[in-house]
Amino acid sequence: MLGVELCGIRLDSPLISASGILDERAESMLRLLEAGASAVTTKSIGSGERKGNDNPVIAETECGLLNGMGLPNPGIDAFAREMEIMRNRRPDGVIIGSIFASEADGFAALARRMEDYGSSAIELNLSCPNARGFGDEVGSDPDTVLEITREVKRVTDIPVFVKLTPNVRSIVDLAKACEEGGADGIAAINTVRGMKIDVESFQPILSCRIGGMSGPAIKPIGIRCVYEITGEVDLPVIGIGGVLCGNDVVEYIMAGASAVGVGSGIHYRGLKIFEDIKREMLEFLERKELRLDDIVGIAHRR
Amino acid sequence: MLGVELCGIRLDSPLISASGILDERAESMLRLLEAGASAVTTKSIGSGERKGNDNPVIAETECGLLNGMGLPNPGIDAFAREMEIMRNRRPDGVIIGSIFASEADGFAALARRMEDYGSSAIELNLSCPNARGFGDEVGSDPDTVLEITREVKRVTDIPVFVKLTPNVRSIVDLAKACEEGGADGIAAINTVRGMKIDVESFQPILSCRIGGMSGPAIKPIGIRCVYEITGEVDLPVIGIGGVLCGNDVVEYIMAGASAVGVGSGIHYRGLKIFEDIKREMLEFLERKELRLDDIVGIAHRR
Amino acid sequence: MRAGEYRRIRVLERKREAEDTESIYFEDPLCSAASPGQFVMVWLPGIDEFPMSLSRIGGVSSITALRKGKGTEALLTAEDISIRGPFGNGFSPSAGKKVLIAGGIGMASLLPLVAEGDHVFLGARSAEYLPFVDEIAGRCAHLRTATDDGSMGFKGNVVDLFISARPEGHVYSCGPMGMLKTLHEHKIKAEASLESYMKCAIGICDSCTINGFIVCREGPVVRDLDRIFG
Amino acid sequence: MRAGEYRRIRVLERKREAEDTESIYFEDPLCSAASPGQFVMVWLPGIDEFPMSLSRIGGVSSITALRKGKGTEALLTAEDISIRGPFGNGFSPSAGKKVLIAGGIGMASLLPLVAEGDHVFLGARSAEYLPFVDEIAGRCAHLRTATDDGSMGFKGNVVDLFISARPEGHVYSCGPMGMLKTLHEHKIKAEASLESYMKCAIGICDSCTINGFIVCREGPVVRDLDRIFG
Ligand SMILES: Cc1cc2nc3c(=O)[nH]c(=O)nc-3n(C[C@H](O)[C@H](O)[C@H](O)COP(=O)(O)OP(=O)(O)OC[C@H]3O[C@@H](n4cnc5c(N)ncnc54)[C@H](O)[C@@H]3O)c2cc1C
Ligand SMILES: Cc1cc2nc3c(=O)[nH]c(=O)nc-3n(C[C@H](O)[C@H](O)[C@H](O)COP(=O)(O)OP(=O)(O)OC[C@H]3O[C@@H](n4cnc5c(N)ncnc54)[C@H](O)[C@@H]3O)c2cc1C
Ligand SMILES: Cc1cc2nc3c(=O)[nH]c(=O)nc-3n(C[C@H](O)[C@H](O)[C@H](O)COP(=O)(O)O)c2cc1C
Ligand SMILES: Cc1cc2nc3c(=O)[nH]c(=O)nc-3n(C[C@H](O)[C@H](O)[C@H](O)COP(=O)(O)O)c2cc1C
Ligand code: FES
Ligand code: FES
Repeated sequence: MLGVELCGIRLDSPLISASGILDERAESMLRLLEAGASAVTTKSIGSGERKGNDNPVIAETECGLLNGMGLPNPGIDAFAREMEIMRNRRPDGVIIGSIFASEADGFAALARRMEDYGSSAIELNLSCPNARGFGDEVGSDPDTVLEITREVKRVTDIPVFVKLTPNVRSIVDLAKACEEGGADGIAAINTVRGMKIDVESFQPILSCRIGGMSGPAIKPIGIRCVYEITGEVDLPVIGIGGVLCGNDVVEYIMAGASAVGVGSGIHYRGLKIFEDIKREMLEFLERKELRLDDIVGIAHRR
Repeated sequence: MLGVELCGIRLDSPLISASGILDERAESMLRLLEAGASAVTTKSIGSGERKGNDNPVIAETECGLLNGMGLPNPGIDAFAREMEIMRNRRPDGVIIGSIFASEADGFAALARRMEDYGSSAIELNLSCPNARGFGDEVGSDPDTVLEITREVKRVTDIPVFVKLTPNVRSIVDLAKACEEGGADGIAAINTVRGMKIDVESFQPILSCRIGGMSGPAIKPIGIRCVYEITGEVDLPVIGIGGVLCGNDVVEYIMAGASAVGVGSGIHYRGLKIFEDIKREMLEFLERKELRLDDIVGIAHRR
Repeated sequence: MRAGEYRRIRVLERKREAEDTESIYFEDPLCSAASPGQFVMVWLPGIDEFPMSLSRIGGVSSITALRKGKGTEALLTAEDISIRGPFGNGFSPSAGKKVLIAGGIGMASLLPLVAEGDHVFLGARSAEYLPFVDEIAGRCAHLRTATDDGSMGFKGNVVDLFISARPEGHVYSCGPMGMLKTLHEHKIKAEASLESYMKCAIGICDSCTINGFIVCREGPVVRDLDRIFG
Repeated sequence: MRAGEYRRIRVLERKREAEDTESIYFEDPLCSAASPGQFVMVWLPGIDEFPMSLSRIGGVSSITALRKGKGTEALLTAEDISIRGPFGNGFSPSAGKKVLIAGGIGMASLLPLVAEGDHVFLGARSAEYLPFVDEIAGRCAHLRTATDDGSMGFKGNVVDLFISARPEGHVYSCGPMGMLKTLHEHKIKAEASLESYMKCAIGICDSCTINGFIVCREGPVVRDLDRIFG
């Protein structure tokens, strides 16, 4: 009932776990699959080990989370272990390998490793807002996005998604660059640059001061981005940002998304969020007597 | 206790009512002053009357409001009546005349009219996200911002604030253009581009589809922008976005704001929000044994 | 469920109330708990959104629309509608007898108030435009009608009819601004539900305010017409 | 007040518990309602943020820190600290007698459990590093200590001491991973509070997970050591 196809990959629901949430270690990723995620996106992996930013790296805001993790990760070499465990324990599991680098060659090298490790697809993190020299510092310029996408596509055979930042004037320009570069799909959005100051101690909470906002607060921004992109670019989009319940998924799909990513929602509702959302979606579709296919991009029609 | 000075204007508190909220008619603006706003920013006024977008023009989201008003306003000629009533009934009232146009000459002409009408200051709306050919379509390019600011400064003697959009890669670049253009201050932020689809009817709620998000959801974005701007540019900033309580004001001031704008908060807490916030601020300052002056920009220090 | 969220409402039943005037019945928990005089914003996607008073409040509630333009036209054939609300402040409750003065479709917002012993003055241009006549007559004995053409009841306007009778009681009124102004000119103390162009309906856009009175939020019922015309 | 929000806490009192070990007393409504075994994240702006178990839970609560590095060092002189929490799942309540096995500062998380009739096994490198000795002794008769150098009680490690006695009761434990592993190897059924590097403390960043067990959210107490070492 909830199955979708994404660039030739069969998913038993549109619910993918978003990059950065419980996905640095195989055992955690296995739990995401067990909990009902149809695919797991790995933590963004770079060429070497990174500790990430100092604590605090998270701040709860009124309606979301701010994070300033700073891309902590074991590095692509060490990550081989995690991918091997995944392959052995869940040969059928769909893994989207997320990677970050500062230029095209770096991305290409990481993509090949991820492909070797058995990833089902690659996600290029061109959008993390809290790590110097990476993420949206690289991914805000359409020409750079095009170049990186093209280079990665040249060296890999599996589908390539490009994860875009909303912290730009026009996310559509970035999406067009992805299309031109030959991307198979787009993931939108990464977090929105924000800050929280603790009035009691007069200090920005995050050690890196400015971080990325996720959760309910950014859903209207994510919906807007997906709607804009799917109106202009003919690529499947993974809609991300503030997915907490079945209606949120439905809203993204109506905006034009082919699947969605669930991140902060795991904080708000726990790992059971995947099964909860599936039940809520089925209830919605049943009540409205609709199939999922019927509603993809329906908000574009009038 | 809460008095501040903003470009030579004495305000009895940092609480200014933001543009677009109960400020198209004199009688409403008078109520804002009575309710305790230290200054009123007028609705953004253009050269001629505009009906604005069709209904619906507002959508409540999980943590904020989306609006797609489309700059409805009576036009600068008709607005003379409102300003005259204001001048007669509250000669002491501080009015910031907000204006919008599509290019520098238009802004300059409107600014002069607003000055003639007795405005205490001018605010250039270079940031409304939901009106074709105006707002952030004009105000996203630093060169244009510089040109408009310079031209308005050339023809007016009262302080000029430039209201900036967060829907850009770098709000600091825009702020620098304001500084170079001779602006007296900056107002940040206007609403964040967003969308909401009603899953029951499959339609974007706003008739203009994409609108501007305000309220609690955007506070971390506003705080970040104020912090970024005040870190790089030496102009007073009116911090706007998601101010609902005393701590929100304190947070903006710690980020570097000299005053704040209150918009959607009036929906959430009613007109009493001004007196409520003042009480909350006094409680905070008393408990911490601080004066307002002590905390301006304190989050920049370490 | 919050008042600000749209609910998709299935039209359960329609009832013709007068020429070009129809009630639409529906179930909605928030409307079931509304006060007389409150209104909902009715959204017909792709067409328009506009305010409608709740004409009946209960397990099944209703709105009653008089055909004016595109929006009300579409409403009269819609199978599903979207609503948000109820919004605003309704009429204040009264222990004693009530006197209701309505101009045409203005009766919709007063209908939930009608009780035994009340006096109802109802005006319209002609007999076929008088809504709710049977229902009101069934609920209270004292219904008097006025029509511009005299086709039913008093020939002339409903305020004059009221003045000629002046029964005791707390006065509630709803109708065109002209009618309310006449009440005010005659120094009749009345609570009145106002009409005004509504956009946000949540008290921020300044579209509906009259003389500084925020109709969508502080009204639509004003306790004292001086606030508006004074 | 939500657990995720920082509160600025005034240090009401300090108490030396052992060498390099001090308790900090404070008032916080959320901590007053915490369960034994839960922890708070202590933020010292500009320095670091790290987890600390609640060592006393009541109108006045406390944390107890062993000096390790920059963070705990600063904690021992701070006048105000910021905390969020309490987080995680604590120890399960037990009606019967309890057996507590603690390695050094691990005793902090077990302290709120200590009641009459319980057995407490407490180990450290030497006598001066044994925390809470008087307090525990005052609350229950059966305190046995182990030190690496034999300066107080049994010479050797606390697990061996426990094995030599093996009193009846539900076993609770907290200490270094090595100690917990030894318990597991001896097939001792114990609830244990785990140490792990914490960043988010809200179960999303994967920093603290051990063998898929999300220590900050599902722990820090694990009901069965097989989940970790199995
Ligand atoms: C508090 C309140 C309660 C109302 N209750 C009822 C009711 O119970 N039954 C009923 O038939 N009518 C009611 N009205 C009036 C009703 O909203 C309009 O008749 C309706 O909007 C007409 O829409 P239309 O598209 O058919 O006509 P249009 O051709 O769009 O407009 C015709 C006229 O209707 C009015 N109108 C249109 N849109 C709005 C709007 N958004 N807000 C206010 N007025 C508008 C204007 O005066 C306009 O000139 C109420 C109005 C208010 C303010
Ligand atoms: C659930 C839990 C409860 C704890 N309760 C207590 C307690 O009650 N009393 C006590 O003294 N200690 C407790 N600790 C350990 C305590 O967090 C560390 O000793 C402290 O963080 C040391 O910080 P530092 O800056 O002084 O030392 P550093 O020099 O920064 O670090 C020394 C060692 O402390 C540990 N550590 C540092 N930061 C963290 C972190 N964010 N998360 C986990 N471990 C960290 C690491 O093992 C590190 O090698 C607890 C740990 C956990 C996971
Ligand atoms: C703690 C945390 C860590 C994240 N790490 C990454 C990351 O490594 N790579 C990435 O592409 N996105 C990362 N993100 C962004 C999420 O994948 C997602 O785009 C964003 O959180 C919005 O979705 P949400 O509202 O469902 O959380 C992270 C988000 C959070 C909250
Ligand atoms: C209904 C509405 C209308 C607005 N109209 C204007 C406007 O005309 N000009 C302008 O500069 N900003 C306008 N704004 C933006 C506000 O002034 C403010 O920048 C924004 O709402 C963020 O502040 P808040 O979170 O306090 O509402 C409007 C906002 C709302 C909600
Ligand atoms: S309709 Fe917007 S203030 Fe009343
Ligand atoms: S500390 Fe982040 S998951 Fe536990």
